[in-house]
Amino acid sequence: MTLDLSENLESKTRAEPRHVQLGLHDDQVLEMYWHMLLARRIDERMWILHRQHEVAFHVSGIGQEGCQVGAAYAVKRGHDFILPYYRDLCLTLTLGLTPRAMMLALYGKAGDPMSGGRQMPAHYSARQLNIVSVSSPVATQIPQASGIGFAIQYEKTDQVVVTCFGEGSTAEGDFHEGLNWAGIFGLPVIFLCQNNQYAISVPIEREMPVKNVADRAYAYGMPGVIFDGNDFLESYGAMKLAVARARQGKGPSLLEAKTYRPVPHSSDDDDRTYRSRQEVEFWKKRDPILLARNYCYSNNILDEDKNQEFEERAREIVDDANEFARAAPYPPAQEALNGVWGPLPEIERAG
Amino acid sequence: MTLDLSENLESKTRAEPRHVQLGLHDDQVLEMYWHMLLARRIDERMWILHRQHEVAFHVSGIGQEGCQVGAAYAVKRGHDFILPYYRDLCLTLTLGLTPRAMMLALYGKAGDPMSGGRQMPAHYSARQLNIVSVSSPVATQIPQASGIGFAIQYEKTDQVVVTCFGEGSTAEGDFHEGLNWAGIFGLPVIFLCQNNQYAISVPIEREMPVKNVADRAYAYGMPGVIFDGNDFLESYGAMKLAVARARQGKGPSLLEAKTYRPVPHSSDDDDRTYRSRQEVEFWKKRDPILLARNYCYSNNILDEDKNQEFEERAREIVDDANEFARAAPYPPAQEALNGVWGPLPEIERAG
Amino acid sequence: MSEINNIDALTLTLAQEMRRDPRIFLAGEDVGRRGGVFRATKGLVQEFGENRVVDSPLAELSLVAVGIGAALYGLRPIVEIQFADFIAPAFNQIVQEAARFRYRTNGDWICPLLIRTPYGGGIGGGLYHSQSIEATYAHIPGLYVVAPATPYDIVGMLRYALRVNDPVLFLEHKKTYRLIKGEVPDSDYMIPFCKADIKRKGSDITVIAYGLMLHETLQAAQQLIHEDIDIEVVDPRTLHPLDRDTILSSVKKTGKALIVHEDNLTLGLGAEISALIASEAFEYLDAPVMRLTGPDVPAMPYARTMQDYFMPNVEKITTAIRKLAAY
Amino acid sequence: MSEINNIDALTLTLAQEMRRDPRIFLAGEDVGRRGGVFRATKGLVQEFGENRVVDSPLAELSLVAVGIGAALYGLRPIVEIQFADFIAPAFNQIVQEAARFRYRTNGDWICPLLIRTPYGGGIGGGLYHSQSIEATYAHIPGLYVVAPATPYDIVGMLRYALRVNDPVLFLEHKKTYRLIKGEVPDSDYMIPFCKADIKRKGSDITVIAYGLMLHETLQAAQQLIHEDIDIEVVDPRTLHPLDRDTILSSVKKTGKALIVHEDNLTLGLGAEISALIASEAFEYLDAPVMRLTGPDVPAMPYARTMQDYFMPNVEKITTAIRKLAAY
Ligand SMILES: Cc1ncc(C[n+]2csc(CCOP(=O)(O)OP(=O)(O)O)c2C)c(N)n1
Ligand SMILES: Cc1ncc(C[n+]2csc(CCOP(=O)(O)OP(=O)(O)O)c2C)c(N)n1
Ligand SMILES: [Mg+2]
Ligand SMILES: [Mg+2]
Repeated sequence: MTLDLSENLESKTRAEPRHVQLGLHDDQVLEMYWHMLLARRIDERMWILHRQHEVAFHVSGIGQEGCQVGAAYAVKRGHDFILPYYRDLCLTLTLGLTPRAMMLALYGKAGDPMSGGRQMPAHYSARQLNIVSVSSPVATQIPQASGIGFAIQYEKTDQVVVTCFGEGSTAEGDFHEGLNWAGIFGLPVIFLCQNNQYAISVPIEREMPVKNVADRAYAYGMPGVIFDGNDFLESYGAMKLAVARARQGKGPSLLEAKTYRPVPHSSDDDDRTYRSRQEVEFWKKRDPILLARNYCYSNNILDEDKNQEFEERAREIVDDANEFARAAPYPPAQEALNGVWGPLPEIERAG
Repeated sequence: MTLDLSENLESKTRAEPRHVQLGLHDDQVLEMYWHMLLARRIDERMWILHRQHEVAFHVSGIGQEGCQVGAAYAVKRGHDFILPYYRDLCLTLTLGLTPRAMMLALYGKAGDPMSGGRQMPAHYSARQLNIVSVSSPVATQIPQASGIGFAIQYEKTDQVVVTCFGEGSTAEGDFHEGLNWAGIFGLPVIFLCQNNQYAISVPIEREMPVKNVADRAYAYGMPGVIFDGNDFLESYGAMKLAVARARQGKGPSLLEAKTYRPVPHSSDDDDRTYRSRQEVEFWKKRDPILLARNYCYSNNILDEDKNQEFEERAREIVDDANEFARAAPYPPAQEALNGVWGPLPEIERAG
Repeated sequence: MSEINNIDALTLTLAQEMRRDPRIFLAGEDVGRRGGVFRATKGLVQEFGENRVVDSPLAELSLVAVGIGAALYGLRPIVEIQFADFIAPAFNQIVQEAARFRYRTNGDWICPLLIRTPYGGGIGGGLYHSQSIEATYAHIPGLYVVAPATPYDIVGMLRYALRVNDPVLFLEHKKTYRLIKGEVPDSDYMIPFCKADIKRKGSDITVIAYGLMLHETLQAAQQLIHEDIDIEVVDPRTLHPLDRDTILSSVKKTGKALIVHEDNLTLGLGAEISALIASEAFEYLDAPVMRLTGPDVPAMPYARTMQDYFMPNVEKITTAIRKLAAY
Repeated sequence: MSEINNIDALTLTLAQEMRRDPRIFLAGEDVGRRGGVFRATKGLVQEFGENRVVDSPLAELSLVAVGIGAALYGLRPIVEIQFADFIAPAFNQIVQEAARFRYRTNGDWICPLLIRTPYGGGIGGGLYHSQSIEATYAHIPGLYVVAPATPYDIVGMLRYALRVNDPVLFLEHKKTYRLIKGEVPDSDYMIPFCKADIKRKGSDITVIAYGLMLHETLQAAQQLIHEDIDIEVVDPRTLHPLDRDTILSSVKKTGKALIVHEDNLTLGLGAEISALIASEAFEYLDAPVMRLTGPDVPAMPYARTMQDYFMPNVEKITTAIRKLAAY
């Protein structure tokens, strides 16, 4: 039923470190760790800013950096298309969205390149990076991803599309219809479900009658792949295979990253109403950044000094981004009226 | 993946005729045949009336009577709920809709008990029979069926729900969401797909990337059952098991009747634009009524005289219904304004 | 008599009604243990159990469709759409199905489904957590759209809605949830649909407003006393079908009308009210009917500056009224 | 110059445009071998192949979403919704997505998606094959809604639509497909959006009508010549955003206005036009703005008697005009 591509990784010699088996150099691994760390520090600062009443809202990607950095490294930046969702801070950061941009969006300030202060924070977008604008209604991006896949097939380029969504969102009709199109037409789309086990307060048993989202791949004639989304290398490996498959014209895949959201759904949520602290603590021990750091330590890719250096660099970047955004003005009020329509084409009168 | 419940039927001794194995008496089988025949003759007359410009539109159930009569005999009439679709002439006739009612609806005449002449023909409905009103947008009835299943579970009765739809309609989000609810809550719903291999002109390969609709049952945690929808007994057997399952609180099933539509999609269609005559002829040899008649002949349930008698009775009924409907007046024009809202509750002023 | 806020009015009445009628159940995303993201269903799962307070999967189309099915069966479902913005996936089921069962069966099948949803802006919700959706649904015959704005009206209209035998879209302005407080009598009173309420009597100008804008308008009226402008404030409460008589008599009396809403101008509810007045009270009008609404942009921006620019408020209302008074 | 009917105008222009721009493709239910259930895409799959004339699965939500995705990528998708009634499952994708990409990204992403669909009644389609959907979508900023009613306008506006960089809902009145014929020049002319057309000059009363009702109105105007009533007929053509100037100047000239549409009265397009006139041409009005529309019932019944009762037509239009003339 579900084809666990990560098995393929095991077939190589066990002697080599996992990242070498995956074709990754040490410095790439280090870079991946760096992006995860930076994403985490930005995200944590956003929580703090919310608690300090500096900003009105935050929705977080904490805990899901593993699969996100894996996905980011598996695609060609600016070439492939990404339709992210609101937790994809680490994914979009790794793909080139800047911390300053993210902070501007957090504050809703002028110059926010994602929406010009129109959308709530975490509605990632950057056309020059082929990152398609996130909207709040969940799952709408899924069939849109199939549309981009359709266009790629139409134009016969070697691009692929990755779209992300939570497991709760797979209950929407958009999920079914989007995967159905991709399956029928064999489109180059990777559907990456970040299964963090809750849709706000609703646990997976109430979201679907199957154990795994990937169990549904069969219904769409595509492979379903389950992997540990908190393990950045396993995530990278699974994504790499799916991307290759799509790029070779072999069609779509449904990927399921098993992960967890150790923080509340958003700054408006109180997760103590629906889950135990033990459960949360259990998962904090499986924190993707912790796992990545340990991997780097034990493979001599990182040492404590270097890590300290990273932490300091991250702090500087976050400070800079925050100060930059804080100092930025709000958009002029009348900007609200702009950009509803594009200019209409001019025509020379004829006929 | 798909659990073929019809296998169970084979476990009984082969010596007995199939209907006896299924627990059906001879006269029940005869009655089933009669309903199929009558449905067919009504349907054929409707095509003729359209060709004669007596009526403006017809959409047909021809070719699908096998699974429909099977379904009708598997449920408790007036007790269980049915959410049919526009091809369910035989199903709803067998459950108690009268030929006169159907002809009134065909003409759009006053007294049409399904809609008072408001809906197009074949939009079956009868509250006293628990037959829920068909609408034209496809697939909307599927999640509604789950709602009725939910109500049954809520009220703890032993009712079940059957809803019918074409295989093309399973591409709509409604299908996914409806089955998802039924699966999560274990609702007493039978989803009966009448797979006639086309959605108007679009063949199944363009509707879904899997061979069988039932292949999708696994994604909703329910059994998927494939059977020959042109074989009325096999259809009955499959339905009977699924109904029993639902009635015992064991949850929903997705049933797939493999069948064919040997006539155009509707009186507006020209099916020669999209399929060969050979294909149609092939299927006409597998006509469910032909198969049922032969079964009855070879099991001495019916002979040619009796069949002739049935044919005559059918002709009389169809003539009567047609003349009745033809003679009926159109609804008064201003009736168009009635029945938008129910009376508002009266209240005694207080507070 | 006790003073409560809008959200308490909801929660208390939901509980009371569920005690009264065992056919009533509640379904929606996070309505159970979480008690709803706005806490409107707080405590209900504890009192009524998971069977009657149902956490639904994240799927509005089927949430509404399941409500429809249950209503056809004879239950009294209440479904909560978490934000009005997210009702859009259920549009087909609401418009083509819920609102048409009675008509399409000539009264044989009925669909008493109640859909509750928080709508409206001013809370930093940006494009997708601030929308006003009333006009889209007020266009649909067979569907009641109500928007009670005070605890008193919420309690009375919610009780009534649960006795109406047609589908109802029950709109709750989310900014008023905790902002607006009011007296609610202990009796089991009800407020019928299709009855507007004159929230303030006045003689110079009729202002028609509902939801949060009703409260902004009442404040504006208070301020304008000092300028000797006496405003009559009509709260339609039921937005569809409108109480034409109350609106028209007020305008016939004052001769001037202003309609205020957050939704964008074009084909917002103000279009219908304005057309109604222009057609039925033409000879009484001393000035053109005026609309003060959100601008024609796709929805309300997030940044404070732009949000404030979008929203009508006391100041903009007083300015508009002054203009109308001077006409 | 040649005389063709509305459906030929569509088919010919689709083919012509697809030859011009390889980024244009067509997708929809039965648009391929079947050539569309109304035959609007007849012959296109033969000329352009299955890649560019795509039979879609039966799923409007994703049909539109796939169009959105392709438009974001830079193609020029045309999606056909088989009947306007069946656009409802795609409501969320159209309103919340297609119409908001430009605004929500401050112009970074654009969505030039063209959605074609047959709408309107009078053809025995009953509740679900006769609907007028323009008002629901004309409420949505960021979405063009056009309804050209003659071969000339269809050709010119379809060409233009395929050069506009925003989503367009292109409405085709299905009863006019074969009924309405007209001259179409051989040149590559275009008709811009947001320009109404005065289809008949007159001095006594302005009638605003589009689609099938335009033609009924033109006939009514012809009849009324004999009663010395001289009608000006304004065809908005673009229903959203409206060409306010043309409408207002006509009404300012005539002093009386009637709006005719099939869609139901409440919050139909007539509400906005009426509100616009009542607000901007108030001082020029010699009579209340009048609306002649379908009644407020969930949709058009099937039975001929009731369908005819529902539909405005020449007779009802002349009656309304006489009433307005006598005011
Ligand atoms: C259509 C729609 N309905 C409801 C919501 C409100 N909402 C926002 S996130 C969310 C839960 C999403 O769960 P999941 O898809 O698992 O993603 P996660 O947040 O867990 O990453 C809900 C119900 C929404 N944004 N869109
Ligand atoms: C939502 C919606 N879209 C399109 C249509 C037009 N339409 C009517 S029947 C049909 C094909 C249905 O195919 P299928 O579900 O396989 O049922 P069948 O007619 O083959 O029995 C289509 C496209 C519709 N009725 N509803
Ligand atoms: Mg989740
Ligand atoms: Mg079919």
